[in-house]
Amino acid sequence: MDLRLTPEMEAFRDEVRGFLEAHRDHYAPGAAADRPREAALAWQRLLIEHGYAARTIPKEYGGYGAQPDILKTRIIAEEFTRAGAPRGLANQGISMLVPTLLEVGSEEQKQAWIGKTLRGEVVWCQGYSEPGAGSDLASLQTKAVEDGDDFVISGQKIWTSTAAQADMIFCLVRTEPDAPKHDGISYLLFSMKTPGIEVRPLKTMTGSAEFNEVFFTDVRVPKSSVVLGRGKGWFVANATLKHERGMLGDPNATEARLHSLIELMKTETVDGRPLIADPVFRDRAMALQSKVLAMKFNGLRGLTASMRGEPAGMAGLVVKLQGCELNHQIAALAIDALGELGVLYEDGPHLRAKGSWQWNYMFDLGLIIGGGTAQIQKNIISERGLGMPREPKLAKA
Amino acid sequence: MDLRLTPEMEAFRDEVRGFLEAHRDHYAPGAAADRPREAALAWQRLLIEHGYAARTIPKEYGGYGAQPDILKTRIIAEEFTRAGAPRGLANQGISMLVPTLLEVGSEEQKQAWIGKTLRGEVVWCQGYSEPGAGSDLASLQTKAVEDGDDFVISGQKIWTSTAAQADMIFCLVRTEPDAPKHDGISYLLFSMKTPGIEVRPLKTMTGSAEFNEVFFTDVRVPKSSVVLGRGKGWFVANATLKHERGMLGDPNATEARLHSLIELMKTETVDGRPLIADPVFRDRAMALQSKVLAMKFNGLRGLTASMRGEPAGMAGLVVKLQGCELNHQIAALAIDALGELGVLYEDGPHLRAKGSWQWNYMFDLGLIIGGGTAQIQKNIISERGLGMPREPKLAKA
Amino acid sequence: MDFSITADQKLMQETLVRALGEISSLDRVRAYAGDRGDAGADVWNALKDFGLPGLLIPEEHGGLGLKLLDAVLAAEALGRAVAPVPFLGACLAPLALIGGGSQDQQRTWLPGLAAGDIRAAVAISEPIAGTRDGAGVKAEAGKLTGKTLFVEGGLEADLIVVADTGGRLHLVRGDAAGLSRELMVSIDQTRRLAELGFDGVAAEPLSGDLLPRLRDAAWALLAADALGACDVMIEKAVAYAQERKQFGRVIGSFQAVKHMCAEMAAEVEPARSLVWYAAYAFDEGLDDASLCCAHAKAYLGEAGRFVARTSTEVHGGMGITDLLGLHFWFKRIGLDRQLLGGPERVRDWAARLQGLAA
Amino acid sequence: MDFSITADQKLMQETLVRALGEISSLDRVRAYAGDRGDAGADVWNALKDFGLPGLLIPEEHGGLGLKLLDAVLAAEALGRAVAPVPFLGACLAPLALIGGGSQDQQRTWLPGLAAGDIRAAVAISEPIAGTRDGAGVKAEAGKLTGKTLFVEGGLEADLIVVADTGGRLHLVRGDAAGLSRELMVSIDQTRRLAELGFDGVAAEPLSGDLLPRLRDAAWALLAADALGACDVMIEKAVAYAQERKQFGRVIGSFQAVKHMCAEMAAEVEPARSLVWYAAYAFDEGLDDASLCCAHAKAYLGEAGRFVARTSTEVHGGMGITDLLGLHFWFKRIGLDRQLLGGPERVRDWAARLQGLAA
Repeated sequence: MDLRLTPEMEAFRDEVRGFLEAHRDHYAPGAAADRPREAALAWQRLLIEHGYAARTIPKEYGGYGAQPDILKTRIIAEEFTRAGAPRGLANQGISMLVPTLLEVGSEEQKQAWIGKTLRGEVVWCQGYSEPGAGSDLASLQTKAVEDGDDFVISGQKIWTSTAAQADMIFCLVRTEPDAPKHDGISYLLFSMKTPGIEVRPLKTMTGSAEFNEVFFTDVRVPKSSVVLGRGKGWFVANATLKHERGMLGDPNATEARLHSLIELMKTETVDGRPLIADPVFRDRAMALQSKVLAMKFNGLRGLTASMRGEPAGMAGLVVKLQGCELNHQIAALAIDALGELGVLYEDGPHLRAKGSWQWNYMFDLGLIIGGGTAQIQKNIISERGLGMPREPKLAKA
Repeated sequence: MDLRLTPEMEAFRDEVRGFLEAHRDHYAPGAAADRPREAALAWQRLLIEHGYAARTIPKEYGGYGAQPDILKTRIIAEEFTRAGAPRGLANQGISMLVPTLLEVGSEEQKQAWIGKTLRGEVVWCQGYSEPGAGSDLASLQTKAVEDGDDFVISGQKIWTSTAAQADMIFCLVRTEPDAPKHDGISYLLFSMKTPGIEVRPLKTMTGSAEFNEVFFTDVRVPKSSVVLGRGKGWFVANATLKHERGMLGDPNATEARLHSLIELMKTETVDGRPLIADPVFRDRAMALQSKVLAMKFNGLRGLTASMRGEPAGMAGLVVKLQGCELNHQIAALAIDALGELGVLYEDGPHLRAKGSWQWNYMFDLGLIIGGGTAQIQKNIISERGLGMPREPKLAKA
Repeated sequence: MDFSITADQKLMQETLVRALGEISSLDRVRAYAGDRGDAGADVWNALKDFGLPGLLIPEEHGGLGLKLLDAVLAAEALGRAVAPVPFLGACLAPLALIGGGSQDQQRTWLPGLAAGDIRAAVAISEPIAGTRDGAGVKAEAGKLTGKTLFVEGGLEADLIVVADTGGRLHLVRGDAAGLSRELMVSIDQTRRLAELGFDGVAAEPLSGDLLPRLRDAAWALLAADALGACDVMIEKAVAYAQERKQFGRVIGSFQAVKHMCAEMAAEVEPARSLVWYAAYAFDEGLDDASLCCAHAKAYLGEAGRFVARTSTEVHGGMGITDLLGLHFWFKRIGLDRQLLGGPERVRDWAARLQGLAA
Repeated sequence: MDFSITADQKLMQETLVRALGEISSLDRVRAYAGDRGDAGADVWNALKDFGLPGLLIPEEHGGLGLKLLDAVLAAEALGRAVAPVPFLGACLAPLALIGGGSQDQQRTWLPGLAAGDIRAAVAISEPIAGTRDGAGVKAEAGKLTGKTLFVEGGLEADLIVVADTGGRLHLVRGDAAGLSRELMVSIDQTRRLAELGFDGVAAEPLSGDLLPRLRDAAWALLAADALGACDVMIEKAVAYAQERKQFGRVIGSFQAVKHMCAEMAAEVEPARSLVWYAAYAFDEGLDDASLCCAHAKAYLGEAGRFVARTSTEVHGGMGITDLLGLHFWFKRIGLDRQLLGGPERVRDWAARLQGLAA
């Protein structure tokens, strides 16, 4: 146990800090859900050039080409947060497709897509879930029928964020309807401009459409769009999902939220008394702080394991379940402590933090459900983490 | 909705009150786990004579022979509680065997056992659960092999309270090993003095032996011990279990416990300040009060349904789950509010309420588990109450 | 001893529930939610036929002369239907007038209220749920000054019962000079809240210490509204779980899903009796009326949050979409929880009532 | 940056766990629990070989010169084994002597403590967990008067570090005139608590404001003890669920049972890192050391209760019997929760530390 940094790492921290100070004028956020604007693209290029984005992606594919160094990655993250500097582009193309192509893409696919995706020139969306295939993703029904050199795709996807802005989609389709369900799926890359694709915004309880439904009617794409090979889609997708799971439950973000909550409780009053002076709410805030700290150090422990190439084990398996729940609980306490003010939303002079506590309360519930419901997470923890039996097969009805 | 009593019922209340005042010298408690002493037997006889015990049991079997009247039953209960008068004998013979015999016993069995049991002259224990048959009671393995006019019993029972004091046992055994598991069970009545029975006290986490294990080695009992008929034991037992479920989760007892908790919090101090002055503990006490009141009125609603011969429905199904949990939570708060004093147990000058809060905390956990675990209760609520599917049958491994 | 609602009450509630299925269909609720200009007049008018506006108003003034228990049963039905109807004012303003109004005031207002032609609101947030953002209304020489927040139905009310900072009640006409109203947008799009500003507004005082009674009734009504909404969320979860298939079986056959449903039912069922009793005790003037109204509010606040969340989880991704509209119930319950005091504040008050807190 | 325990630390802990399997077998624990005359001398003596008594004592005084992180790892092992060993005094008395003892005092006591020939206890309940039953010790002119409660290992201690009501520390010899000791029977039969009475007992003061440091260390150690006990309760639940059959299948194949196990693991796993960090921060004198020691104690108090209950439930009826002995862990966790402050009190202190409470 030694949380101090080596002189080399301290030097690296200074370097990052220096860069951020020198380039303050170039800061340009690229919101996840939109097409990035030119300033954001320029900032992204600058970050790649200095190794603060696409750091470990090989140079030949448009990355910076550094060796993986989780500690440096973390220092970069910390310094960007500290400076309030935008982290460069974060979208599903960069977080999910790029690692997948690096792992299982053909050389041609890597050349074609990785660089452009990293630089934000191509924006992707993800076509996985379907109305009938959520927790049971492998039962997906969108079919791709062979026709000459093409597949002809029909079906529907759901929970597709960025679909309206995306140039391209990475999409799971059923190419072999007669194969066992996990073996009949292929992973395709194709343009969202292809005729026959319709995108409908999917409004959620927050009132905004964070997702879309995507409908395919006889969408024709060349067979060369397949990644890895026909029937290999389930394998490819699992490589990708692995990368997604890591994105949920960032303890630093949770810590920042708790900090905001405590600030809120210090500044807001009821009957002239600060909310934090209420012992019941204060006790809840402190109980949440216990959990936030535990998750933070659990993250550092996982980081150390990753640095050594060791599996994170149980410490990793619990992150999604506990992290999402914690965020939800922080928002719940903010709402409760605000009392009647806590129900306000959307607009109005009495609204606090632009209604973000209620927004988070609802959106975080979506995260508890999405990307593997809490029930699926508990299955995973008990089966993979504790070695308990899988759900037994049922007798035929 | 009208909670007032009719003049007739008010008169009945006066009658009960009058009896209790007149007979204060005869009060004699009969602890559930022991053989009742002579004074307790006398008090029991007096109660039966006046219809305050065995009230609705027909006169011919030694009861008082009144028509069922749930409101009168309740008035009796309230007045006895109010006067601090012992309720007469309460044991598994009276609460479980007697109703069972009334429902399915032969005339001979009724004559032989009901009166003596009611008067406390015969004490019974229950032989249902086995080490391998808990939630899945129907898988019980204690076998009774036919031999001439007798059954010869071998096997083991567990969770048998009063076994050491009991004269008799009502016991489930497997008489037809080849029948489907629910159809091979018989319900026998036999003497605990029969050769081959060994009783071993079963100590629990509370430190006392509230239960026993009972071992049978070639125990020979006459075939005439069977109630209702061979292979009918599962049916008979379910009639009995129904009576047991009603015993758990008495809202009046829970209300009394909450009252004790609040008294405790008013009188005990830390740093010279009463525990109730701590807003965090106080809030927990009030949250428990919400639940206690809800369970109390839920009980009245169930009572009204019973008075009308209507099923209690969901209001009845939730009583065991919620009631046991509530008792456990009340004990937990008492322990927490007492702080370090809350961990004391058994003896010593600083011990509060003879350690009963810790005792209840543990014993109530046993009740959450016993008589259908919380998981089994949730199965029942979802299946019988909400009409959800039963646990599906598994494919053969 | 009869702890149940009468056949008449049951029939009234069932009829109302059935009618609200039409009057306040999900489509109608959606339209109301999406259009701030939509005052829901059709819904209100339809409810006039049921006598809902005059439920608590004596027959001599044109009402039904019923009791809080009946109002609570109606509130349950409105919660079930997430009906775009402010109901607190319709119940509480008559209580205030009957309890503290002069014969003149009663004659002036009650018949119109009973007919539903006059709409009422009550502005009692600050003395009950606490003062925030400098709110509070001062009364001096028959004039009100200040502001009050979170007034359900305050935008359209023709008559407003206002509590001043001392807890005394005043009648204010909706068209009074110096009165301003502003929408306060909340998560619950089915009931609109308002901020009311008073710039020397003429007001008539009501006599007596009526605020506690209004508070008790309001808490019971909000609890009942949440109870109705919870029932629907449980029913919808059970129905969805029996219809939605994953892994080749309905998700309702998974023990985790069954237990989530069982836990919701187990939490909510006892609350029904508590809400009924609270209203009954209020009607009969029993000693524990205030305490039980408080506990009903607090209990449903907590159980409501649990049910709203758990039912959404049972629905999986569909639960958070607007397609299914489940969120209307989720948010209705969310407002019921906070309005006129969240569970913690209400429990603190329950403790005070019993002399357990200073 | 290395957030992990070293290979040496891991080995030490594993070796200790393995050894405790023998030294503190369930049979041995049972025997200790059943006999108040059994002082567990054999267990203590066996632990001397591991240097456990001198873990925190500098090598110059015959100890191992290790840190709180090492002590915390040992405490985890002791909790796993529900070992009948009072360990708080063995860690805290050296900390007090090193931090506030004169050279003379250190030379007098540390070597014997390091060798395990002198047993120590700390009496710090009142200033940390609050005064109950009129307890509290006054210091005047080098003499102590009063009583102090809940002293782990207080019955057999040769040396007692006593906090007076002002929070200053004093050394008292076990054979001092006027000192009386009384067993306080708790649910946890594996660690005995004592009430100590002082009737003008001679005492040597220690210098400095050491109580906060003792409190931090004690909270981390109690958290670690509970962590070890929780781990065992989870392991036992998982093992039992895979072995116990009902309805023709192992109960661990029922989703409800799997999820109970998953929830236990999910609650406890992050706590491991928190406990490690708290001890590390204590050792390094980091700013958040006190806060993290408090949170470790509070977290394990809550998670411990959940695990103790849930593991027992997974075991069904067997869980509450003495046959299996699961209750030794249940009760160990119960005492860890309350000793030197329950979660609420500790969190209140955490709030004060951050200026969030007066």
